Amino acid sequence: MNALDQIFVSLQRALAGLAPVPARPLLAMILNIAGLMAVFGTCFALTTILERKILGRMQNRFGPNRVGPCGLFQPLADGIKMLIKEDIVPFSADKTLHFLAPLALTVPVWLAFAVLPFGRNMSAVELDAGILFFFAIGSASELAVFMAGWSSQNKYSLLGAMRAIAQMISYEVPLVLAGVPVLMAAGSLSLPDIVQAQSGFVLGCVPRWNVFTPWGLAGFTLFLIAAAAESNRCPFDLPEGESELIAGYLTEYSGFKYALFFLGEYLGLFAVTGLAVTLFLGGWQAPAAWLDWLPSWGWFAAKFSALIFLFIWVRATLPRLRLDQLLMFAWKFLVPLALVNLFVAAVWWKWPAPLTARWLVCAALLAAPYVWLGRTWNGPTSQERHYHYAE
Amino acid sequence: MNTPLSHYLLFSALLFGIGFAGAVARRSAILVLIGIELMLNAANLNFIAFWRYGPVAGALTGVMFVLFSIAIAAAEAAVGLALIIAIYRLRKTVQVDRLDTLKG
Amino acid sequence: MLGRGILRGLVETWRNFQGSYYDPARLTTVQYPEEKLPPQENARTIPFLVYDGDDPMAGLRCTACSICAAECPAHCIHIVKDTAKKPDYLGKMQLQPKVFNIDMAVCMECGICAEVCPFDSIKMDHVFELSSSDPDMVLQKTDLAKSNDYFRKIHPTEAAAVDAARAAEQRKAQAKKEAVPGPSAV
Amino acid sequence: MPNEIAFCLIAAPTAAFAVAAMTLRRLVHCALCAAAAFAGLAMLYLQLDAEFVGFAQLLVYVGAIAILIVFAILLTSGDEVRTGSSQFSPAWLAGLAVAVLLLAALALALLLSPSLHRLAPSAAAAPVKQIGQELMTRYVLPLEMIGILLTGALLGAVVIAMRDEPEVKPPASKRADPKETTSLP
Repeated sequence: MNALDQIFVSLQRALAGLAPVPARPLLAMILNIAGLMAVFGTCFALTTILERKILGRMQNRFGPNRVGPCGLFQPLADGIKMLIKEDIVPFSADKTLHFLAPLALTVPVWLAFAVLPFGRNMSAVELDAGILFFFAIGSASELAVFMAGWSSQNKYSLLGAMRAIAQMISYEVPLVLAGVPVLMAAGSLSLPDIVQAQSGFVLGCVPRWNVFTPWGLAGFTLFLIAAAAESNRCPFDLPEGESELIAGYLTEYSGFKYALFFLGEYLGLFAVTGLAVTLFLGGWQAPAAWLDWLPSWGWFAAKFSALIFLFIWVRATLPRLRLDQLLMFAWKFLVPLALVNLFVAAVWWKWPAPLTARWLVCAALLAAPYVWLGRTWNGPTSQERHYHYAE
Repeated sequence: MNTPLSHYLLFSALLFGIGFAGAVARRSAILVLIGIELMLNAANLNFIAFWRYGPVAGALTGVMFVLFSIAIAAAEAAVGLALIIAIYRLRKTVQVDRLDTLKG
Repeated sequence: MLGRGILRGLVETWRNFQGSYYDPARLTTVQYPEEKLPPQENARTIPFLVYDGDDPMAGLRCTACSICAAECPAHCIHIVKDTAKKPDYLGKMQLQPKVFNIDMAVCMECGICAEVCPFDSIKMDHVFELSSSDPDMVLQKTDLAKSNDYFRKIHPTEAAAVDAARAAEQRKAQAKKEAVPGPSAV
Repeated sequence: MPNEIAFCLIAAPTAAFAVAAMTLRRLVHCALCAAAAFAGLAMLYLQLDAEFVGFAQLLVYVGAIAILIVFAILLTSGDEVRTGSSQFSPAWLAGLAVAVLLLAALALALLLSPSLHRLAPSAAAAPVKQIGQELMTRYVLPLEMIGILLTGALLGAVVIAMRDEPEVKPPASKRADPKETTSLP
């Protein structure tokens, strides 16, 4: 069990041990980076094809099934297509910024993977303030989006970029606020510590994951919604709403730069999903003690895939929001609920009552504002429309 | 850490000078604000450098000061930019030398 | 309560997802080049010329009356009359086309030509895989001619009506000829 | 030695970006260069073992203030480059002279002070836990003040930047009385 569990760690140590002593830390770092890039690069390719296939199935069609067995070589074909496509830069574009924007988006996203614990002893860097690093790195993508939109000198690009930035800033607030109760519970900003704090079982069988507490469940839901918006996923993908903005800030991009944006978007989704797994789903911990023989990274991968499937599922189900609805939803629904959730988490931890009583009270404390906000918040459409001539 | 403290302080002074020069010499109010932010950052760097090179490693005064300073900088930027937008709405310009209503 | 509609939607897409593996009603795609839907009888694509008998050129019903060419909104039909005449199915001598070209690059498949043709000669086809590397998409008389059997096959109802009408007319003409044996018959 | 190289590698581009931020013609370029300079400073904080401050700097300056500046530039159309008019204020030479003098004075003082050439103690760290505890004990009053200040600044910024034209009210009577609307032609 232990050998399989630590297979990647020992492999990395063995490979790094081949180098002369002074070069060892460097080689170990390079191995970490190469491993991360290989795994998540493959993950990106697989997700694009699986997403299209699952979306197809959910919409009563097959999805891509032409290239290779079951269409599995589709990402390869897409990659080749993107690579050999002509790279068109608009005449009036700001060439430097236009070139830098995809890089500025993709590079920080890769950095975010450094702090995620993918298994027991499996995080590339163990930072004391890991989650702060994660959010700090994530905030760099806003500027990249702005660079892309502004440098294209195209009104659709600029509008798309402005929408994207407004959306990212608005949803960063509930995203962070939803994560804060977890930090309170773990008493640490370091992600391995947070995973460790979720080990063990309540009542002998229910794992001590944050998602199995009232505030954790609410936080998880809020976090997922905000994460979908943060990574421009449907139903919050209106920065590139093709029906109104062509492709938003991607309008003037083609070829490999477009592919880089695409990659950055998916990697951002992966990173934030990995964070959701770490914060709420117990990271790499097995859901039951007798399932411990499966390797920890396997559990992480399973939870990660389940969440990715959830995102795809939601994408297949929900239509795109309008911009004002989107911002209203963030500020008038998610942020108040996240704040209430913080209070509930405090009650949960500081109230020395038996588990059931705490559960009931906390759930009620969360359900009441949810129902109330849901009643009063009908979105900006609450004003009834009157048609004077076309009744 | 074999970089002497004076390096950091010199760099910070340079940054302060750049920010000061920009804030004084540029016409756009937004650039003046950026210059002020740069000066603020230079001061922050000083605090961090002195904390790092200070005799009492456990005292977090420098770090705390910078944290508060960053928070205040955020507030300052928000209010400053709101003022600039309000001025723009009133006068249709953000060039500081054109805001001369009170000039005799 | 907020969110109920979302949950209901999620359930529906989930049913689609798992149903697509066993329920044909939840996987309605026809994979075109390998699978093809049977064409609808009323479908119409490009026009074609009907001929009777075995020889396409001899049995062509077209009499080069040029009504179709005149009515065609896109002016894609080009007809040149032949000086020689030939008997039609009633025994009457009729003109025939020397040239009958349709420019498929222009034709918009409206079917007006088929509607105005008084001789049931021009009809609408079912073929739709017409892409070709030839930039000149003019179809000649020989390309357009297709047998009445083919017409019966693709438009059974209409073909039956046309055949019945033509048979009735033929009988009438036959009866007339027998009742009044004119000098021309001798 | 590697430390000094790292310092130079970070400091040189940071200074270059700061200069660019103050001299470039287009305001958007200035703002982006300023963001890069802020990020460079965050790197310097990290190099000085102030992890938390470095990430906070990145989060606040690159993630929030740079974006605010960019928004302000776009909202005020301050980016339009007017031909024929200088980007610099009329007395820019005097300003520059004062800045250079200031820099010279600072540098002179720094270079002449013998106590500033000391090297850093080998280990120093600002663990997040300690920062949190200090914030909640010794610095709790400043923390509260910052909270009040930020709230005040937030409200103030909204009030200042808000349009003061009266809102166009929707005709209320039509909503209240549906009969009236139906009686319209």
